[in-house]
Amino acid sequence: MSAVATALRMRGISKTFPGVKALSNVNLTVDFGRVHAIVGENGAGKSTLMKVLSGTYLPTTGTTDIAGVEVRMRKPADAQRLGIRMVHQELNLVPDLTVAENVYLGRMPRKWGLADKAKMVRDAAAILDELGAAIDPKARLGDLSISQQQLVEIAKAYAAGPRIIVLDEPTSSLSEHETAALFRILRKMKQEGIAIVYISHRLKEVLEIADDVTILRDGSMIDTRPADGITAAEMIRLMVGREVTNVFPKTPSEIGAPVLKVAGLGDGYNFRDVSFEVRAGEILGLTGLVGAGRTELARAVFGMARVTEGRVEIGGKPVAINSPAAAVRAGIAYVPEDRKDDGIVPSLSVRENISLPVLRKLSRFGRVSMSADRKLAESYTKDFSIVPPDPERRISLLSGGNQQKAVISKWLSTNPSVLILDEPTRGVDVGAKAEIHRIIGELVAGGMAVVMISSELSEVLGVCDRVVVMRDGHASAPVERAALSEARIMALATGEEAA
Amino acid sequence: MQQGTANERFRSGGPLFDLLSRGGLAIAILAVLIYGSLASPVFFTAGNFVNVLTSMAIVGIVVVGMTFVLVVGGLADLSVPATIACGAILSLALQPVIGPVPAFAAAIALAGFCGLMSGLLIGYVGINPIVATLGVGTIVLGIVQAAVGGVIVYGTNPDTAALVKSRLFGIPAIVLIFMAVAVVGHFALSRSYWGRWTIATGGNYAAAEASAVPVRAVKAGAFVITGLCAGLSGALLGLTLQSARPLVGTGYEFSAITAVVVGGVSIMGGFGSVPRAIAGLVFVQLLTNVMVLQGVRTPVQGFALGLLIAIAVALDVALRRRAGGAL
Amino acid sequence: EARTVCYVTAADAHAYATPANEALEARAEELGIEVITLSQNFDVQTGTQQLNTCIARNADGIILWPLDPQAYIPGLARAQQAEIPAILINSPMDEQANQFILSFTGPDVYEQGGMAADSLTDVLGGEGSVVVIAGQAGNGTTIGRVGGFVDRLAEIDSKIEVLDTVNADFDQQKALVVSRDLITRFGDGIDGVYANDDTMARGFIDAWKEARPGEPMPPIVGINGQRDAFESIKSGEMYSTIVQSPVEDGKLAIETMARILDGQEVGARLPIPLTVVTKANVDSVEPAF
Amino acid sequence: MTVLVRLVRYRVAVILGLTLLIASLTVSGFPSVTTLGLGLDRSATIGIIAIGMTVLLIARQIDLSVGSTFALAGITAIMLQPVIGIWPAALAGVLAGAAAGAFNGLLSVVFRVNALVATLATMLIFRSVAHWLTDSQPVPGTDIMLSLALSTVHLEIFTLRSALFVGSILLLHFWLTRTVAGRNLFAVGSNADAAEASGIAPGRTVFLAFVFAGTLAGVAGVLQSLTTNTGSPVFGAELIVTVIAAVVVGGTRIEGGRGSALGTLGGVLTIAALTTAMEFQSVPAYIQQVVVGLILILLVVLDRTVRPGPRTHAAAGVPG
Ligand SMILES: Nc1ncnc2c1ncn2[C@@H]1O[C@H](COP(=O)(O)OP(=O)(O)OP(=O)(O)O)[C@@H](O)[C@H]1O
Ligand SMILES: Nc1ncnc2c1ncn2[C@@H]1O[C@H](COP(=O)(O)OP(=O)(O)OP(=O)(O)O)[C@@H](O)[C@H]1O
Ligand SMILES: OC1[C@H](O)CO[C@@H](O)[C@@H]1O
Ligand SMILES: [Mg+2]
Ligand SMILES: [Mg+2]
Repeated sequence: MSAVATALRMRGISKTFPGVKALSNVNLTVDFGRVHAIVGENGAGKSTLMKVLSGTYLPTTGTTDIAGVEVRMRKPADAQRLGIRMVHQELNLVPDLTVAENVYLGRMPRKWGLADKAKMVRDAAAILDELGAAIDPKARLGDLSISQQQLVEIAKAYAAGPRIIVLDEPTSSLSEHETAALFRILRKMKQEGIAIVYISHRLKEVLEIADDVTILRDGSMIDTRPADGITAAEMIRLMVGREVTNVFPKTPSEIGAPVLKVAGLGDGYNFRDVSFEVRAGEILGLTGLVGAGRTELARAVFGMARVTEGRVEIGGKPVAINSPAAAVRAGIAYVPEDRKDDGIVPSLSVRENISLPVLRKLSRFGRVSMSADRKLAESYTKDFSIVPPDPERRISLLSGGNQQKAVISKWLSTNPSVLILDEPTRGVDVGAKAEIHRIIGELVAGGMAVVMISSELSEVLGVCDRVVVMRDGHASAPVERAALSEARIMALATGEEAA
Repeated sequence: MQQGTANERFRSGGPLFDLLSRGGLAIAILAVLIYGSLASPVFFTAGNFVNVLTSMAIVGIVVVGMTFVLVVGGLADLSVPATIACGAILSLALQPVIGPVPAFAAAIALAGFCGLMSGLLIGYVGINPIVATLGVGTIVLGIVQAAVGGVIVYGTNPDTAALVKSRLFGIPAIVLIFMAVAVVGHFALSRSYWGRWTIATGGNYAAAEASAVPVRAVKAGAFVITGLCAGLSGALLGLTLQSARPLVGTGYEFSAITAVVVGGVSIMGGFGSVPRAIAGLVFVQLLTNVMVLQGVRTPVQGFALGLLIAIAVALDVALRRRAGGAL
Repeated sequence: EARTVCYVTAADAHAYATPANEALEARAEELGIEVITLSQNFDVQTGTQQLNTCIARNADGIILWPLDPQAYIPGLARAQQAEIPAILINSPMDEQANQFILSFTGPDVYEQGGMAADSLTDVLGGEGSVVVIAGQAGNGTTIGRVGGFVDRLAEIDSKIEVLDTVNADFDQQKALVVSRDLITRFGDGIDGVYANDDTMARGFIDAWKEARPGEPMPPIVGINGQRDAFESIKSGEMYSTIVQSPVEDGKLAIETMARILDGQEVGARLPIPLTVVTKANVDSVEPAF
Repeated sequence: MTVLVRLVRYRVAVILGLTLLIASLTVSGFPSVTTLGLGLDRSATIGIIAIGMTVLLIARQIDLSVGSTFALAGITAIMLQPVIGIWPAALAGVLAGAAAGAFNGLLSVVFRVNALVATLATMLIFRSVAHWLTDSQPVPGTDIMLSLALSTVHLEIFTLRSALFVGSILLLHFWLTRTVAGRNLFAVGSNADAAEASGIAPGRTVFLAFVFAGTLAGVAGVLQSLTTNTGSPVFGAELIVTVIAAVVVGGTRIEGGRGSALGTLGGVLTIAALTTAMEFQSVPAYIQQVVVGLILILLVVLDRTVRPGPRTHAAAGVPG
């Protein structure tokens, strides 16, 4: 590529939803052959801006130029015709079609007027290979794990040969290994002159891949800077409008007796013979590569999936857990990985979401006590500074990070002795992340046993007392904090070091 | 962290919609009342309102159950005609065998059992409600018919008919029963934990499940409730008519769904209340009454009713979208 | 070897049809004929398909209870091609059907309409406003009973005025619903009622008692001669009915078919007897069922 | 396991085979060309409507109004006969079906009314129009000879409409599995948002699916009216349950995204075979209902509980 040309220029973009001004007067310029990162807290408006760019939303005001020409996009197809491809934050695939059909969705190759299945399968296989993803192009998409689906989503955008590609938190469910593969592809795309917009909360990744960084805060554009010469601390300051000192504060706490013990647990498919124990006041990390089986394990412990072998003990006594209700009775709580699907009931208010698992306790003769219900919600909205601090607001109108805080509140209301958090800070901004870490710290200080599933190594290293690494459904022996290092975890996760 | 400036970004969205959608129906009912009073001297008379209430009662009881089904995300219970027939046929057929009161109770219980069958298939096996209730309805109706030899069943105890047709303070007993069912249904849905579970399960099944809500039971429960309601309706219908044939319940499922939907209860689940559904029913019934009084032909009545459903729901959807966030 | 007759009946659960079916089957057994009974449940399309089954089954004869004056003609033609003799029971079809059937057994429904008109004229003294509760729309019986009624009134230049004619499908519950509407609309304006059968008359009686408890009932004329109609006539709730025995109806049809199977000639139109019953003769006549 | 899985995958064929086998063994006179031909003819009406319904269910829509559309189209085709002649009138009937479908499509796509509710409403509306047009009386056609001609059996097996049914369903099979539009239909039914984000227009697809379903209900209605020489406002009132049962027995899911034409063919034939066999034995209608209901539930439960491959949390969830 010779001279740098402007791929995209958005000017004065505002977008109002009923009740929310998501964007106000945002400007964004992206050049061909460069990676432009957008960072900002949860709810800052990043996804909304990208949905304007991809034709999902019409902006309330503002204009968009593509390669120097002003365009008006009313639907995604318009944007695609202009060479804009988007990898959405929420997965956007068709579960009932095959992987190959998903990759070519909307532009299937034809032969004699018919869909050319053979070609699709061949080409999809090549692209998935290039991404380093071992996924069968003929598999039904709905049968894949979330992370595999994420890879398909990326393959789909790439396969379209876009001029501008937008990735909205593409790595949130990818392992570091897969992230590295993705970055290789991004660099190759850069070389090909593609303009890349990259959204992530992982500032380390931003610094690694981005050429330029735009910071959004509360729907407004704060600044655009070259990535060279900006530090993570600087970005954070611009994002939140103040200094945030320690991202991963490790609160010291007293470690007590074992609370949860898992012995030889297996479901016959996703995980086998898993054993570990968590003690009061301890944060046990559970990490590994994509599809290692952590989520399935957690769901099984919480009674949402069946096990075929092994047992679970609480406080030394074996317990039979065959439903989430039984798990709650046994003192286990589980903050699920997929907030949108498993975490919140969007049509209910924050209050109604928080009290859901304890409704029966708040009831007499079947009737829910409204005062007890309100009190519960108010205390958590305050303690966790949920924004806006209105328990009666529909939870779907909150930003991701605030929803996550509400979900954690919900589980604390059950007074658990063991709290399992599955990727609790995935897709959560630094400010909210620090706050979630602070909350977890306080909980263990109070004697709770916490299992934290996380794919982010720095987070695992930062907050966990011990770490169990899973690989292919098998769990390693716990690694003590003192013996933890990024290299050690990767070795266990990839099988270079035997568990 | 985000304060001051941030809060200005958030205004209320929900209540606006709520006001409009609730107010809309109230205004519509008022309009029918005013038009009816002007158009027909008979309309605004106690006698006419008692008539409207009487013809509302039987379907009204089903409406209460159907509200639970829609709210829990169960789409619709199409086994209602069968469960009504079950209630009507058995409450009469069992009279000579076990006496009128036990027959009444047994008929309702069996209809509830039929609801349980649908509920188990829908809640525990995960069958689509349309298919499950169609299938179970067909089977149950066939079995009940086979049990009585496939013919019409006649009443053997006229006293029971007199009881059902009796009045208290001028209000027919059947209407009082309907009102009682409605009040219980309302409190169960809006104030009890079971009701909140029902709304949560309809709002997001997976999240409710992950929140230790016994989603399967809650989903099944909505169909048991509807089965019991339809059984009660059927038993009352049987006693009123003193005869029951297999098709006595035909059409009630659609009337009930119509009322619930016109009341603004979303067929997608997670939202709705009994008073809303009943308001929908009142509106439909008053409108029909006015049309009857005006001598509007039956086909035109059906036409108007169909159009009304479509318009009511389209308006509701439009309002909801304006109020922000698809529910 | 037993002869097999395919009987496509209107319904299996109906006040009139059930005893007719039972009588037909019982008589068939006496005659040594095997009957395959198929119920249309008052759905014409089901009936047209069932004719196909009868033909495929290669029955020796077909007895059809038509619910529509035309729709069965191709089926009947196909039966004729397959050399299966067919007759109609209870309800008439259009003339075009005649070439495909050997006989039609059943009441003269047109005459019944006329008898009902006479009866109502008697009780009303020749004038007043009446409502007609008719059977299934388009059904031959309904057409005959309404047509006969209207024609007779016109014939005698009657001052009886028909306020409205509504269909209630020979069904008690539907009759209850439409009667509620009629009573709401016309109230005291209803001087008399003509119901196409006693089942529907019962529906009107229930609706009247519900809406106007204690008030005198307008005179009602029905058809069928059911036992409960006899009771109502005695108690003054109904004015008259016309006895048309489902037992005779069923018996006549199978007997006619038996004669056809034996190779005998049969009449193209075989009516069953009709008797008007009022308070005057209610004690001396047997109810039809 | 694998044997079971295979049995479940081809459950329609298995049930159909079993039905035919048992019927042939126990019902004398059942296995004959005449039975086959008449069985096919009886399945044609349900079958032609089921073709449209298959497409709609795959697109995650439903049409409860097909019975009313069926009547309306038939009435149009009969009432216009004296005015414009038999064949133009027949065409007008089919167009009336298409128009009814377009109206449904309009309600659900433009006004966003849920299909179940929208078509519940139009079921009432179209039925009312049918009653209004005919004053609730069946209308006879002008040419009874045509009816007789249309119901002739050719090659000892096919009537016009059964041939049309079998031909169309094979075309549908080809269209669903091979064409891009067919695959896009699955995409729209499985995840409309994703389809839209990929440049497929779900609104247009759904609208056309409704028009298609309406047109086919119209074709079935016109054929029915021509073969019976009658346009009746009460025709088709009981159709919908059988149509949905046939399509679902054939393995198409009401939840959208899954379904097949051959499955529907199997479902339609299974129900026709069962009904015919039981009618041969003079089994009362209410017992027939029980049998069909049980088979419907059995097949759907099998489909739910026995699935090929492992359970994953992406796929094992009970849908809401
Ligand atoms: N469809 C919508 N209706 C109403 N409000 C919305 C809608 N979409 C987004 N919002 C609101 O707009 C604001 C910006 O949201 P957006 O999703 O763009 O944030 P984000 O920067 O992508 O956050 P995150 O990092 O959590 O993904 C938030 O307050 C959000 O609640
Ligand atoms: N061979 C395989 N074929 C298809 N899917 C597989 C295979 N192996 C594992 N999986 C998927 O891996 C998942 C099991 O891992 P789980 O989702 O519990 O992983 P995880 O460690 O939580 O990772 P993540 O949540 O990041 O996907 C299953 O959902 C399954 O779909
Ligand atoms: O009178 C009756 C009966 O009540 C209904 O069906 C008709 O055809 C009969 O002749
Ligand atoms: Mg976002
Ligand atoms: Mg996971």
